[in-house]
Amino acid sequence: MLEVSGLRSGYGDVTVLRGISFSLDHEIFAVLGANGAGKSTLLKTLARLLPITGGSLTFRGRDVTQSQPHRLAAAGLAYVPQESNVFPDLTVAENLSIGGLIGTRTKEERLEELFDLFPALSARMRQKAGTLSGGEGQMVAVGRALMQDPSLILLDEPTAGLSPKYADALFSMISTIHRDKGLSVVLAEQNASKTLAIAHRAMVLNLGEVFVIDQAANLDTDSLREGYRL
Amino acid sequence: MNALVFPLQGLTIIVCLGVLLHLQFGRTGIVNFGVVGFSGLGMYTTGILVVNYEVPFALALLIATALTGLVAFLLGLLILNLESEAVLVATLAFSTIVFYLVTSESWLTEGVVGLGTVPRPFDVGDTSTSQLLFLLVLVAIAAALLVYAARLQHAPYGRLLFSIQDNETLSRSLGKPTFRHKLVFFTVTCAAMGAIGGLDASVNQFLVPRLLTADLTFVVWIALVLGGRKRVFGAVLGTLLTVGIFDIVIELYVDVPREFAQQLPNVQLMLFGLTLILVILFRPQGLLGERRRKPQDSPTAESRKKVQA
Amino acid sequence: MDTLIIGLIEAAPLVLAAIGFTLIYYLNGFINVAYAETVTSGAYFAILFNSILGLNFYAAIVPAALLAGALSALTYVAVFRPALRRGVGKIEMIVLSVGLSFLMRHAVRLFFGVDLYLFDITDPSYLSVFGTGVTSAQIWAMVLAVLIAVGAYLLTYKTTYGQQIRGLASNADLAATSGIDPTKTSVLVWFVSGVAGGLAGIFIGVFSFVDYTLGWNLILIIIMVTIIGGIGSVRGALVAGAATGIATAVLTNLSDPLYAQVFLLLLFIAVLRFRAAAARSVKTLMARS
Amino acid sequence: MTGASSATRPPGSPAAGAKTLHLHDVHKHYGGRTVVDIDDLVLGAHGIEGLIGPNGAGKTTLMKLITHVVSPDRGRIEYHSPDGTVLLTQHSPDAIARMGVVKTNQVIQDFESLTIRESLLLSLAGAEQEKFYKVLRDKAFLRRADQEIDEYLDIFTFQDPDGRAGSAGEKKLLDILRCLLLKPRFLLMDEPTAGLPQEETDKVMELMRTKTQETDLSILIIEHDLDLIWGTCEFVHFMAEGEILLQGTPSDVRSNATVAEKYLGASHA
Repeated sequence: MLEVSGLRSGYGDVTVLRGISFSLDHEIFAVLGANGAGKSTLLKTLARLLPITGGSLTFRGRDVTQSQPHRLAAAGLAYVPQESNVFPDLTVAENLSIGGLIGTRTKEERLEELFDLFPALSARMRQKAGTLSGGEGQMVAVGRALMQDPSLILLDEPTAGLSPKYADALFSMISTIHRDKGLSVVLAEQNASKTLAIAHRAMVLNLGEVFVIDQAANLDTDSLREGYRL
Repeated sequence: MNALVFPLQGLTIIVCLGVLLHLQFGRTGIVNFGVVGFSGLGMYTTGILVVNYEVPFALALLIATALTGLVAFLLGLLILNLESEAVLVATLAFSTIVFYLVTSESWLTEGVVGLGTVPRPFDVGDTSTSQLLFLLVLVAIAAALLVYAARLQHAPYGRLLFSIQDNETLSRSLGKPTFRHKLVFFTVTCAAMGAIGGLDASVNQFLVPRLLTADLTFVVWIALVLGGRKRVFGAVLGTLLTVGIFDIVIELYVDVPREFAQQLPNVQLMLFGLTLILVILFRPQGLLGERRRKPQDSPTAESRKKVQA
Repeated sequence: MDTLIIGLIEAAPLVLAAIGFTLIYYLNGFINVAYAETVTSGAYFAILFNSILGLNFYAAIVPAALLAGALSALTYVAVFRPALRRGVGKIEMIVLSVGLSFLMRHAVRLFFGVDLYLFDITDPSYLSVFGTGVTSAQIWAMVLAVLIAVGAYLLTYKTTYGQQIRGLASNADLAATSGIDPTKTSVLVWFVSGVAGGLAGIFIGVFSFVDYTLGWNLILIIIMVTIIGGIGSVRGALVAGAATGIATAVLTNLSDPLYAQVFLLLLFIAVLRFRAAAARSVKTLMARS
Repeated sequence: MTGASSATRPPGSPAAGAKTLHLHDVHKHYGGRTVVDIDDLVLGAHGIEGLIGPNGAGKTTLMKLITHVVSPDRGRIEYHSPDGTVLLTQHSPDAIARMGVVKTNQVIQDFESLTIRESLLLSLAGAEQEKFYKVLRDKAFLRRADQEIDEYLDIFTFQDPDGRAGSAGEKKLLDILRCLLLKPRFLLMDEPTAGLPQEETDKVMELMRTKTQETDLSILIIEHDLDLIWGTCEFVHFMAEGEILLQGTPSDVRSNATVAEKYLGASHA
């Protein structure tokens, strides 16, 4: 599904990622690491929002190293940034509608499926997304991405700042969409324990480099602590 | 020779305003889109005082300078801590107000009829000699402004101004009271624009509101941007290539067919616009480019280099 | 009462222009001074169809406005998009638009000269509204201004295009990763804003005359009105653009342009200072922990 | 408002010993989200202190509140130095810098028109030098300044000190040196080593240790490279969700279960 090889990227002349390689199948793939490890930078780069200064990126068999973000979206990659992940001035309905620009199925059909996942959203459709609480905002953000009918979804710390209740709901929702909709997921999280509980494999980043990639079950506390420099 | 003196006076005025704009925009990052407002205020104040109230020219010029400075101070106080777009719009609006003021308050300014005649600041008996001397005075003032701008390159104050332009927040975090510095510098440079305008009153002698349209502001801007806004001689080069070529070379030395001659000022402004587009797209730093870096002129830096060599 | 009605009528094109200008500022985030020439171009296109080709005035409006829209989109594709791609700064973008404005304005002058053109309206019927005489063209201007304002509102708030425009304006990165093609959407915005500007130019021309400084004389007011109106939301600009436009027109009629201008400048500074104080708390939002 | 020496100080008994920052009931929220919520916190009682915590803990905002780049919703931030006590929340960011409370930047900040040396000269020039009419060479100032600058240029390697800072590392280092030349008395460092080569990081930290030992400088460091925190700091504040949850020596904090829980999640504690 996604091939990443020797990826280098960063902001301006600051290199953050120094050669990241991994490949992704039909799975939930966790990206772990302390803050500053490069998780967000990696996801942003995968969504093609940051210039790639080295290495290559292949999505569904096509080289997309130089693709524009909206083309990648059309090819089936959805991205939920950590911050500013909704259009604040637009209503919830409009946010979801923008997600529905891609794909062939009707918006109504997709909305119905979405309401099954997030029943709470249907009551909020006319509200401006910027006025929602953290948890609801996060649902809209993920919902907008799901409306794209993607085959791969990149989630950047979706549970950051959420109460444990919302976070748990979100984690189980991620499992569900993977199982029922057949989506592949790249999930960047700082909170390792809950993430590893739902992920198949995980990668720990440390200061812009891969510290370890392994089956989620194989990552024990010691190796995590070492990876996080705790 | 005599035919050259008047256009050269005008050209020197543009150079002076260009250097002042370099100090404001190129060095400090203050986007003054109302150059003609400040020079125009100085021009008409000088003119009114000299013509209507028979104040001696030197005193009138002094009052005009102070008044322009005061107005700039008050305006700066209100706008200089707003973002640069707001400064741009407000200064442009200010210059429009000065234009309307001059047009509508005809009891004072004679409006569109025109105010005249502003005499030359001095008369040595012979008109053409006086004119030539006046040109030399203007050139000396332009030279003084250029020397000042050049000295700033290596003065702490010059570095401070650059720091405000580049990153005002960072400059503040290094303990620099940036707003106060901007306000003082804006006041001083605008007052100088007023003084230049006062001298320009004497160049034009007969003052009409048409002298105060925004076109003058943009001619100065085009000259500076074309030459290189961060470079001391940017305004000089830019003025020579724009106003110099059109108002002097073509006007005086090229035999333009009569039916085309009428269109010349129009074509000139059209080409100025085109130039501005091309410069911003292809050479935004201007013809002179980025500032070249000479080794720092400091005693120890030089001596250290010698030791190393 | 007279002045109010005249004010309302004169404000109509101003509001149209403010809407068009806002759309561009809202989307691309820079002050497009060359919008003045879009306004002017609408008037000249209409003159071309009306007095030169002899087309009925009301029939001339449509192609003229469309051409103004096309011209506006062309300036985006040929000048502004390349500049934005090169990462030209905010202030340099304005300087660039000033350059384009000079080029276009004086090109118009080269072709049409400094003559004043008048529209040829075959049956200018005079009506009386609350005792004030107005022409049918003026009524049409009002009606069209209202229609366009409503249309612009519907476009931005009730269509998927509008969602895309607002999405792109509020968060360009998120819009792109949601599959919105930034180029297509931008061209659409520039076209629509050009149509609005062109219509504004036509009606200003109807009320007085058309010459090459038509848009230029207005652009500063348009800029100030739109910024005062609250850039950042089309809705806000519609409402405040209308209100300020009317206020300015009334003021211009009551006193001379000098005081209207002074009033506008003071209002502009006051609003921006107030907003800057509010923005300081917004700016701190960016402060990441 | 001219230079650190004349910064306004309310009368008060000079506190004995080093400089500290006291935060009382400092609260900051954006929208509905609380970013910083501190009851009572003393910073700077030890030479080099660390401030750590997971993403979104409010660390940078805390530093920005101290330098008053961000205004708190409520609360008092006092700066105690041997010269007296100042309420920082009543002063502008530039005045606070002149008092000696200085912050380095997490995101690279630079003056693109200035060379490295000019940038450092900017730090050294005070209000006496920065007058618009002063354009003649001030040899005495330059000699003094160059000496000070050369001391640092001897330690750190820049490719061309008379050119602009090239790499991200050079800019980052320059940012730190600019702050040091202000002769700060309380230095806040926001991720000083991000983008800095290891070699230079070591030199910076070595210099910081020397400075805190030889002068009365206090330092607070935010750093994601926790190895550096454990190795350099004498005292560590652990922050999460806007609150200070733990304080203590590096080994105390490191072994505390709360820290691992906040970083890794409950079951990995």
